Amino acid sequence: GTAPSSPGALASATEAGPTPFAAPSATPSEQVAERVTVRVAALSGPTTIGLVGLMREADAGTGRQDYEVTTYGTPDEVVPLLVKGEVDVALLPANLAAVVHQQTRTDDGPAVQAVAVNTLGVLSVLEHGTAVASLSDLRGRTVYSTGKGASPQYVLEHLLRQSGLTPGTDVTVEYRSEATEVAALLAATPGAVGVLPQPYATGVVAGHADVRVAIDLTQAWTDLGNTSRLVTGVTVVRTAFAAEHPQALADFLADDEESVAFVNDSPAQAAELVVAAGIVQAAPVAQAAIPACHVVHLTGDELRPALEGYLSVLHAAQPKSVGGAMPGDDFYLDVG
Amino acid sequence: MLDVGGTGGVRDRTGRTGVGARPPRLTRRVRAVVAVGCWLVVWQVASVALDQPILLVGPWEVLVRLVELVPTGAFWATVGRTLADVVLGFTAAALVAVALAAAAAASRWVDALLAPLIATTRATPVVAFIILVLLWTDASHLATVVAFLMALPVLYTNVLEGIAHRDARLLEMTRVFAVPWPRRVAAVDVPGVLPYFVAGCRTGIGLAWKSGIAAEVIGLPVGTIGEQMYQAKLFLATADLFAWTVVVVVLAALTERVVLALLERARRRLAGEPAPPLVDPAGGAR
Amino acid sequence: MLDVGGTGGVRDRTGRTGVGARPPRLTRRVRAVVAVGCWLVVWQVASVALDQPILLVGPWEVLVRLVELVPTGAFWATVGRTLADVVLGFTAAALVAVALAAAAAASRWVDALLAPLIATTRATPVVAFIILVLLWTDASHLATVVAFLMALPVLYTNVLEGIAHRDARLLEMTRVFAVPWPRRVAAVDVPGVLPYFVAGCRTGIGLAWKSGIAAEVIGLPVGTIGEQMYQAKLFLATADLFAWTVVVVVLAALTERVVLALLERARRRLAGEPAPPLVDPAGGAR
Amino acid sequence: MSAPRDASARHEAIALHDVTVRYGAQVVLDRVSLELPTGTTTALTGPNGVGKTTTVRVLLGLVRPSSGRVSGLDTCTRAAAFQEDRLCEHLSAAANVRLVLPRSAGSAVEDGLRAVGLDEAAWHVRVRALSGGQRRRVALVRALLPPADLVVLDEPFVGIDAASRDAVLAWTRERLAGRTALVVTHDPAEVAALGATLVRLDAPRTVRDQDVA
Amino acid sequence: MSAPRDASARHEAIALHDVTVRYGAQVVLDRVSLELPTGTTTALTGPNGVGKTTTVRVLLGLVRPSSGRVSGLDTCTRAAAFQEDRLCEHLSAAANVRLVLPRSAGSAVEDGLRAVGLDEAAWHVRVRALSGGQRRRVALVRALLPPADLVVLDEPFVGIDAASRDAVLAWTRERLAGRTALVVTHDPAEVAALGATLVRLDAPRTVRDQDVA
Ligand SMILES: Nc1ncnc2c1ncn2[C@@H]1O[C@H](COP(=O)(O)OP(=O)(O)OP(=O)(O)O)[C@@H](O)[C@H]1O
Ligand SMILES: Nc1ncnc2c1ncn2[C@@H]1O[C@H](COP(=O)(O)OP(=O)(O)OP(=O)(O)O)[C@@H](O)[C@H]1O
Ligand SMILES: [Mg+2]
Ligand SMILES: [Mg+2]
Repeated sequence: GTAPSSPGALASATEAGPTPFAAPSATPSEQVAERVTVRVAALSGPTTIGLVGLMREADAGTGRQDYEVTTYGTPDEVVPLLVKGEVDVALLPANLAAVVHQQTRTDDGPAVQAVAVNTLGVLSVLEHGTAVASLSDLRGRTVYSTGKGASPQYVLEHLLRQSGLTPGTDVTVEYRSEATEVAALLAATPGAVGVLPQPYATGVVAGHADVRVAIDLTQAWTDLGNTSRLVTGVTVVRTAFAAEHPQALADFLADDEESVAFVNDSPAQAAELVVAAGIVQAAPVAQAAIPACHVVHLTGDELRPALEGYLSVLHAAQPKSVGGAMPGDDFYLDVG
Repeated sequence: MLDVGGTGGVRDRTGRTGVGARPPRLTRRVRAVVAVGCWLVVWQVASVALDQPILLVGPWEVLVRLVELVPTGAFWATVGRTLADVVLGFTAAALVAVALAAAAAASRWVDALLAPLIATTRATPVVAFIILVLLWTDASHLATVVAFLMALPVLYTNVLEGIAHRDARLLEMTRVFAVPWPRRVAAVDVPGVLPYFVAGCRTGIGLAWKSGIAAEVIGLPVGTIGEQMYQAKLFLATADLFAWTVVVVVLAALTERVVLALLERARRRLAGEPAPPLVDPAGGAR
Repeated sequence: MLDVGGTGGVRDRTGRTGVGARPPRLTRRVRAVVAVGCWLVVWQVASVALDQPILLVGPWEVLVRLVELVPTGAFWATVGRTLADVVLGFTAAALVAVALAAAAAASRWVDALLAPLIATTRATPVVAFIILVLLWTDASHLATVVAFLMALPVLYTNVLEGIAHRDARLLEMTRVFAVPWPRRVAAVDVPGVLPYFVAGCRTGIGLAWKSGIAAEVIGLPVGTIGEQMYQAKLFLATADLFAWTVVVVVLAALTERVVLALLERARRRLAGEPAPPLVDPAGGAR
Repeated sequence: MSAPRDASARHEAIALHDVTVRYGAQVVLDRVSLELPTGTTTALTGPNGVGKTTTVRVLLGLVRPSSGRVSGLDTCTRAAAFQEDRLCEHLSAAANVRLVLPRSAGSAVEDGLRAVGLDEAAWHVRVRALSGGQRRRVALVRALLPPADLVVLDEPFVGIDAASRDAVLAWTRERLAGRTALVVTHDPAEVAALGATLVRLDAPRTVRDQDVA
Repeated sequence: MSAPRDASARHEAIALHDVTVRYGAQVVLDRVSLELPTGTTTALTGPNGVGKTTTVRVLLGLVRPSSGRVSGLDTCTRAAAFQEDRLCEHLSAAANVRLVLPRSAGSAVEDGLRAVGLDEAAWHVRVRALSGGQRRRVALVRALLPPADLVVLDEPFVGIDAASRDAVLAWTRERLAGRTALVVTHDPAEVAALGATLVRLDAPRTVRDQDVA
């Protein structure tokens, strides 16, 4: 699944408009320091959207450091690379980051740590109709969802409970194995309510005028008074790499921050890069999905408060989903 | 001087030896145990060498997990649930495959009609049709349906090939004597097709398990092996994953043994064979 | 009066008929076209009846998509990439399976050592070992490796069963005459094993395609059919999904035809057979 | 054809009229005519490869002539001893014979096997374990027991030992009495012992367009 | 054993000494002794099922006796015509014979096939398409051409037509001249034609503990 962003894609993207980045004004001391190649593993999907600006920089060689960004189809590929030390930075689902951290830490300390939240929630409640405006409106209804036995279930049930609904009695959640099934139900059944992740949600809404996004669960999470955020993607770094190349890591995070800003500010331009990176096939869909994916860059002080509460929700639902126990202090790496 | 045969009698798959063969010094059973032992050692060495328990745990850890798992009632309930689904799917596939292959052999039209269907079933990735399957069944029967769909083309193809390679001379004989078809099936067709069917069953049972579990990993019906493996995978609980894999392999091997024993029994009954089989100096040709 | 045979000659899988048979009024080709037509009609009717284009699109929409896809260079590049991976995986599986089965037939120890390995490969769900495979190869070769691992046990099992069912009488004959083994293989082993191998290839090719694509859907190597199907699925582009499925089924059928034609050719060469095969009144027994 | 459909009516005589059989370019039977007089035994002889077995196959409905006519076979039931035994290897001698008999056969099978001198111990052994001559006897019993309208025996006494040959021949003659039968043989003594009419099949004017390479 | 290991030395005579062969409970050969005088042809006869083919199988190394001793077979090369032909059905007559000959055989194959009276057109046809007698001839040629120390023929002339039998017998005698051979036959005329020493195998005192049901 190696998919380095192609030079061709870069050319078309640069033609599309002037880059919002100023060429990095390197200080003399930085010029002397050798450039480090940061090997970054990303997953083909929403969590990589925020990285497309950085990927373009990497291809053009205009980043603060050299980045070798590769997108993979499955975490199965990323985990071995991470533990073998063949990638330095990886963008993983939040709970998997905690699991990998837990499983690889030894008495000498952690091997993998979280440095940033890169994507907030990607789940939305969709409705074929106009009756639902908040989670409490779901009382007495049937909600179709995917993600049984995984984060989507735990998140949805947590939010329903916070809204005063007991799943199973006040509201029926029917889990389907395939997002396509939920999409088809929504499209075909007036009054149907379903929970879908991006980019399915965008796809259904785009294709069916009667289906609309009723609730953005990321928003609902915050609105229900959770101090944490609903998190999907976390950026992790190998502790050894962070210790060896603190500057390179800091530079990567800085470039990532700019990249996230670029994606959120210029979704039209970013959409083309998203298509070029092979994450989404059509630019219009990509453009519509970008805001819904809540691409962010939360580091330092913001990291732990955003992430820990979310992980504790998962932990309460299924301890194993975060590696058996809540990750401790050494999970969060604050690189100032 | 007595060793006129040199290399001993031709031997057959069942380990029976011809009259001319030396009696095997080590029994099959001992060899099987030693072989499994060898692989366990290889596994242990590999896991120690890799030293990444997230990716590869050793047999000892797996055994520890198994010892924890096996005595629980939940374990047996889970095993029973998945076993029932897979066996049902395979059995249905075997029956349907034999019926369809017989129909295809009897009529060119049926053959022509089935050919594209089987070719499609054989090659279509599960991702492509899983949604259609879920239309007609719910996720809790997904394993049965998928196991059925995987085993069907294997068994169909083998049975059809077996039918094509029946003894043409004996078929002519039954035609001349106008032997009623049920007798012909018992005397000529079944013995000719059986080895192909056996090969198909060996493969088909493995595939039924493999794909049945894969379907459970997709559909996550409660209390199934697939659900356990999905969880283990999702949470990188590698020891659990391997423990359940061992369980699946053992169950598949047991299912295979039972099915083959039943087939052997059916064969014997058809042949009206005496309980201890005659020693067969021609060897091999069962 | 001439119709002494009644039901006509025994016919074999290749559609050749014995001397006693009526000449087939419709050729195989016509029947195949009609059969495919029938299924297209069924498909069309089902898609209209269901009227859920997200789940099931009709053949017409798929044809439209195919007509758009097929003339593009990207289509052929994608097809070429996946074809190469799958064919490589299958070919490797065929070679390794024959070699291992021959070794297992020659030595009980090899047999015993391979048995647990093959049983494991046969039944282990891909989910369980994918992470190990990805340890050694990257995802761009995942399709090849998975196709190999799926086809291997099928071919191994069939070849081994074929070896066990070689003509024991002819084997004795070669032993008496001390026929050198390469000649014996050509004269006795290959003809005996070939039908089993053919059945194994039919199944194995389908499985190699099916599982190769499934692996691509997991690993998403750029520019492959699996990636296209993943995308189609992700964006609910059902017409695309079906179009690619049709492509896979057609490719699998073509691969199968080529492989079987090559095998038939090899068989003829071994038999030193004349180009147009002799009409065979015994029918069937190739 | 004008063969009477009425089963109780006399069968039209079984006969080949100007039958030609080709395998590819090779003409095996070239306008062969042969009548099997109803109720009698005909013996067919001739050099190897002349087409005796092919004639048998035509009579058994296993080969359709390229040209010519076969009469009398429409409603006729058949039984045969094939040149190569064609026994079900995994079945016992008794089971092989029973396979072609109606369920009501009773002790006929045992009587038949005894009549050809097959040792009782061999009755219930898989025929694969029998000797060549024992197998031949089973094939013969199978051919002679069913109440078929036409019995065809292709070299039935081959491999049967000299000592018991006479007894087997006598039983065969007894079983064939009054029935229409064709026996292929190379041995004039057998023709005489069966009281058969001898017919000799001569080399056809084979046309070989080209030899298969 | 005291058989001389030196290959150039004269072979110890091929012989069975008190050989017993059992299939399960059934004793097929009961302390049979048989010597094949070196350089001569021995004919073996006896009723069906008495164990002639079993004796052949012992000599060919295909069956190991339950007790008794076989001598003279240590370094001996063998050739045989089996009772059931055992030809490779999909190969031509010529290819079947060539299978057992060294590459240097040259025109020997053609000469042999011609000698047994096999029509040239049949040489390159798959043996499956040959008639019974033609197949038997191919099996005979295959047994007689290789330069084997021991030649064993199990009812080799069965099914060969009366007209060519004498020629085939003569050629067989010529090929066996000076070699050690065993020919199983039911026909005293063949024994004479081959100039063979006749040995009769008699019914063994078979011990049947219990009949197989
Ligand atoms: N399947 C076939 N394809 C081509 N030629 C065949 C086939 N079967 C038989 N023949 C040829 O037909 C001829 C007659 O064969 P047939 O078996 O009828 O002879 P036959 O008279 O019975 O001889 P035999 O006395 O040796 O049994 C032979 O030359 C044989 O090669
Ligand atoms: N595989 C076997 N299993 C059990 N019994 C066998 C087996 N093969 C042969 N026999 C028995 O051994 C006896 C001798 O058989 P064999 O073939 O040696 O006889 P034979 O003298 O060659 O007879 P024929 O003249 O009929 O060829 C027979 O009673 C036969 O049933
Ligand atoms: Mg004949
Ligand atoms: Mg014999």
